[in-house]
Amino acid sequence: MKYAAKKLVTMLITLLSISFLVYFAFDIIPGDAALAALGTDSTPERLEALREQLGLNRPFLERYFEWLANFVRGDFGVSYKYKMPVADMISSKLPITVMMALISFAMMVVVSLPLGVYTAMNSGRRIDRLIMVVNQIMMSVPHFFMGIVLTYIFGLVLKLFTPGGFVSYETDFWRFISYLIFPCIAIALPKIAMSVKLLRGSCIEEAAKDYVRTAYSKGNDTRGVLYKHVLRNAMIPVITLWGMTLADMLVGSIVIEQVFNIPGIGRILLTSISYRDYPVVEAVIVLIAAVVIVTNFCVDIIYQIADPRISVGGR
Amino acid sequence: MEDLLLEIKDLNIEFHDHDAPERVVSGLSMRLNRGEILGIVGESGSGKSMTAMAIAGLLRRHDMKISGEIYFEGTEILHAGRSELRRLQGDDIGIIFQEPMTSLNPVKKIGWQVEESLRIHRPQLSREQRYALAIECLKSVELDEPEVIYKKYPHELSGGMRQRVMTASAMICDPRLLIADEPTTALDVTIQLQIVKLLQKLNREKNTSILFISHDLSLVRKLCGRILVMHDGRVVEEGDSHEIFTHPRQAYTKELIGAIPRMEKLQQF
Amino acid sequence: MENILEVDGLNVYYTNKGNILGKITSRRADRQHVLKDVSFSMKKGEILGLVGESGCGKTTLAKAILGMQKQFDGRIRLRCRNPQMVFQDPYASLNPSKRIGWILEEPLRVKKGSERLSREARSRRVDEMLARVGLDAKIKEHYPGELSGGQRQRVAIAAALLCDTEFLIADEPVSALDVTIQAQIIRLLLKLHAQMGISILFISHDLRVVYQMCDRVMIMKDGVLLEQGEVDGVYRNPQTDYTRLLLEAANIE
Amino acid sequence: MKKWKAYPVNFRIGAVITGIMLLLIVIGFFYTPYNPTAMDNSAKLAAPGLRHIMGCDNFGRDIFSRVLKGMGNTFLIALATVVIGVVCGTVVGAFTGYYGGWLDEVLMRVNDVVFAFPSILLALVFVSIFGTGKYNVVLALGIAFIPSFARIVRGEFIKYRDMDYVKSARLAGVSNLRIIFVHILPNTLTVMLSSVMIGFNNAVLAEAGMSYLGIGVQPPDASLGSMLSEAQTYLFSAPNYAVFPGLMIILMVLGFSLLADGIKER
Repeated sequence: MKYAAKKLVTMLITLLSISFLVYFAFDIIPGDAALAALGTDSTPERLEALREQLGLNRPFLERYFEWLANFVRGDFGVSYKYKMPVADMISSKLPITVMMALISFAMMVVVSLPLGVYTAMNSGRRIDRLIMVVNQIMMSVPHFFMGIVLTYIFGLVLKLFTPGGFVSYETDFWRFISYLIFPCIAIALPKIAMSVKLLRGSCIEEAAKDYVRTAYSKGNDTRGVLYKHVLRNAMIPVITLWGMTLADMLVGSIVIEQVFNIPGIGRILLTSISYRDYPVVEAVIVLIAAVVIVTNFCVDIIYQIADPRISVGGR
Repeated sequence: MEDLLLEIKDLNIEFHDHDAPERVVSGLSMRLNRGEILGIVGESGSGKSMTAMAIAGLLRRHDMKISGEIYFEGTEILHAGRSELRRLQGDDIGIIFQEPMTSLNPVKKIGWQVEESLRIHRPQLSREQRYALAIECLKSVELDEPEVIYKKYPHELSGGMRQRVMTASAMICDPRLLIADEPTTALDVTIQLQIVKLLQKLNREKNTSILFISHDLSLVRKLCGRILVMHDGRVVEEGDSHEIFTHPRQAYTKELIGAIPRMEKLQQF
Repeated sequence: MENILEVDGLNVYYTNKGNILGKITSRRADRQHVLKDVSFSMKKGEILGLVGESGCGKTTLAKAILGMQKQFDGRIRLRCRNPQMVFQDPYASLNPSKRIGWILEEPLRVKKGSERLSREARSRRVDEMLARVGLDAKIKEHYPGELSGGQRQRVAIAAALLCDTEFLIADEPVSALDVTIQAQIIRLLLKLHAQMGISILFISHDLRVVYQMCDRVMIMKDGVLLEQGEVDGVYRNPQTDYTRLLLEAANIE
Repeated sequence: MKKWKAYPVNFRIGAVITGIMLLLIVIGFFYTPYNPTAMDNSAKLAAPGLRHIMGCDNFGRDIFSRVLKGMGNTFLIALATVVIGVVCGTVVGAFTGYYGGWLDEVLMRVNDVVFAFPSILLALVFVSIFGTGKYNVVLALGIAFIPSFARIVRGEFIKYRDMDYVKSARLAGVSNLRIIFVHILPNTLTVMLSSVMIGFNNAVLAEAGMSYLGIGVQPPDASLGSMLSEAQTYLFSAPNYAVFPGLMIILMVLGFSLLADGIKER
């Protein structure tokens, strides 16, 4: 338990430092926030009034803590461009991106586990070499290009889904999910290839270790040794990889939103970047970083359960 | 005749994974009676461990050429099928290995690993019966507080304790033959002594015949009644352990015995 | 003959390092008392045996003497500027990616100021040392990976002696070698000791090897020096049960 | 070079693919069949044929020439990113791994922070502050890649710093700096080489992603990613416009990853 507490503390420290860094980065921006909001033709007095109103003249630390306090309470400030609270803009969009990341993650786990074990069991045979070749190619395909290919084949040619026919979960939850299938496949495929390769390599490496020889010496058959001994040990590096890929999937879904034009968090992030609408950019980035860090924290806990050798000392 | 437990006739093992075939064991024959402790001694690369693996049925077959016969209680096991071998492994034949650090599954508890042979060969036993047998077996290898050790993980135990756990997991089905492949090499001197005494006790109490494999001649002499000296895959000399030590016949045996650091000052040059 | 090494009331504590958080929160009780009041001295040119099993603190003691273990209470006085050490595992004691010639020239290459040697002088000294440890000069072209355990230990010894040291710690130098090779390395160490007058702290768990090598011996268990004295004295009438157990294990009647 | 056959098969395939790619890139620097930015109204969305082997885009520009230029840009950006990542990562990793202590703690915390940001996200932040364009992309990705290299190098240095031969070197009076760069670094090269390859692939994919999002290489400069985003609107009428740039990215990454595996196996 002490391990979890320690990890929790480091997680909070990291979260805090990220929010500080992001806020600090957006505070020292060359462009003046007020100017961006009111445009170049407004008079200096009105600029000064806005700066005063937004409290931009107060010392940096004071503004940071106030921003942080609001942030934690769910008030992410006001968007320069749309003059509406950032929270409202984001609240409907974030679940879409997070849902896409979760579906892709589930796909990865469900597909790569059996496939990885299967190739490890048949390592060296033709089927294994074939899967490895496909794997190698899949790992080299950028997921947005995969999205384009899927759109072309399944959307335009086979018409299994209408490209651009996104339905929000408020209106029809199941059509919302069914539309997400192909984008999630595009995100998941390269990650599936990676975890199949790692799981296969890890199984083969563990199978050569001494404790496997001991297992055979007790009369276990190959299947028994694999499931009772090898897999448990082989999964440890895979869990670490999965923890890291969750973060990539979040970012991946931002890119894939453009391919399948899904109005998720990514769309807002990109538009607000081009409009230099900093409160929105700040909020989105800190939120995504928070989701990433929380998942890393969960992975660390699962990691500790999977590998009892991890003591308080940590990795 | 009926007290002959194990007989090996003209065993040859050749490796084919490199370009030239490499003969690791050639023309090895030996016999082991019930309740006897036989020592196999030789330096690294003499083929002693390969022989042990052949008896325990743990040789990977595909990149090897193996000939000769091994009879265990009259049935041939060298060329036996996987399923037939599995019936013996862990039940009638137990084996402990050299590296206690890596020979136990790091992510499974000690109790689970000690009971493994029971789950395979004694399916009719209930969980409680298995637990009781495991605790009793951990006691028999002189591990104190077996209930505590039962719940621990391998990395929480010392090398000596792990070797005792290995012995317990090999002995739990009361095998007729226990193969000890350099069990003490990775341990401290005082712990080596305890392991040797433990094997002697198990042999006395359960009449388990033991095949003790080591490169440490003085250790083998303390434990084994008969000794086989191996060099480059061949049996160079065989005989009663006292006989071998007092007047060795082969040059290599003499060299081995001569190399044991003795209690007199080495001359300087 | 004055002493080359004096150790007085040496105490070393290990805290579970972990990160900064670990250091702050570890109370005094957490700290492991690795060496307890160790005191002994070594005369110049003597071979002193140190017998102990894994975890008895002998490696920590060696580190303290060599200055690699900074935090300790008590006093260590070593009359040798550049003490050297030979290790147990022949596979880890030589840089796998460098040729033997390069490895042996390294201690000479780093010499500063007056002791600086030209390339020819360096290679002559290396050849001379190789001969001394019984290796052919051709070995300089090879990589450690191509050498046997015995050859590697000889190279490690040569590298240590090329630093012109008078004090050498040999930490279980022969335990990883085959029995027949062990005897050769022990003879080599004795010969070098006789020719070059270097003092050796010989660490081993094997009482028989210590008997062959050392004049005096110290028995250490769990950080405490149980006994020390002339080898014959200690072996003939051991004071503690642990020493008796060690003697029995090495079947010294 | 050992006999060609002696290398593992994936290494050989990888070498062939990478060789072709590098050849195309080098050619692309000096010669392209057409001027990549020249528009030809008569050839709008022309299908692949003799005159334009990869066809033309919606402005009538020759896709093959733009692909060559695009590959060049992507390659240079990825290379620069990896160089920044490797150089800084190695220095950070070496010193934190070798010395440990508070320096290690501080830098590792910073590493965790940067590591929490997937590379594209960090690049997004960077670009939104300092604006788009090649140099910002290189800087953004470079910084984002430092933590992963630093971690790998740190792991190796922690493993090697307690090795006996390093202790002997220290006792022989070798300075810490010399130990780090002469004694330990050469032994870590094989591990670093394969992670450099993987890093390069991630850089190529990240750059393509950013250009696709329009925050990487800016038009009229050609980048495989930006070509793909333009090609998407003409997917039905001119699929070739999307296929060729995508194919080039895949081949580049595939070639390098096969090389990386081959090196690991050797």
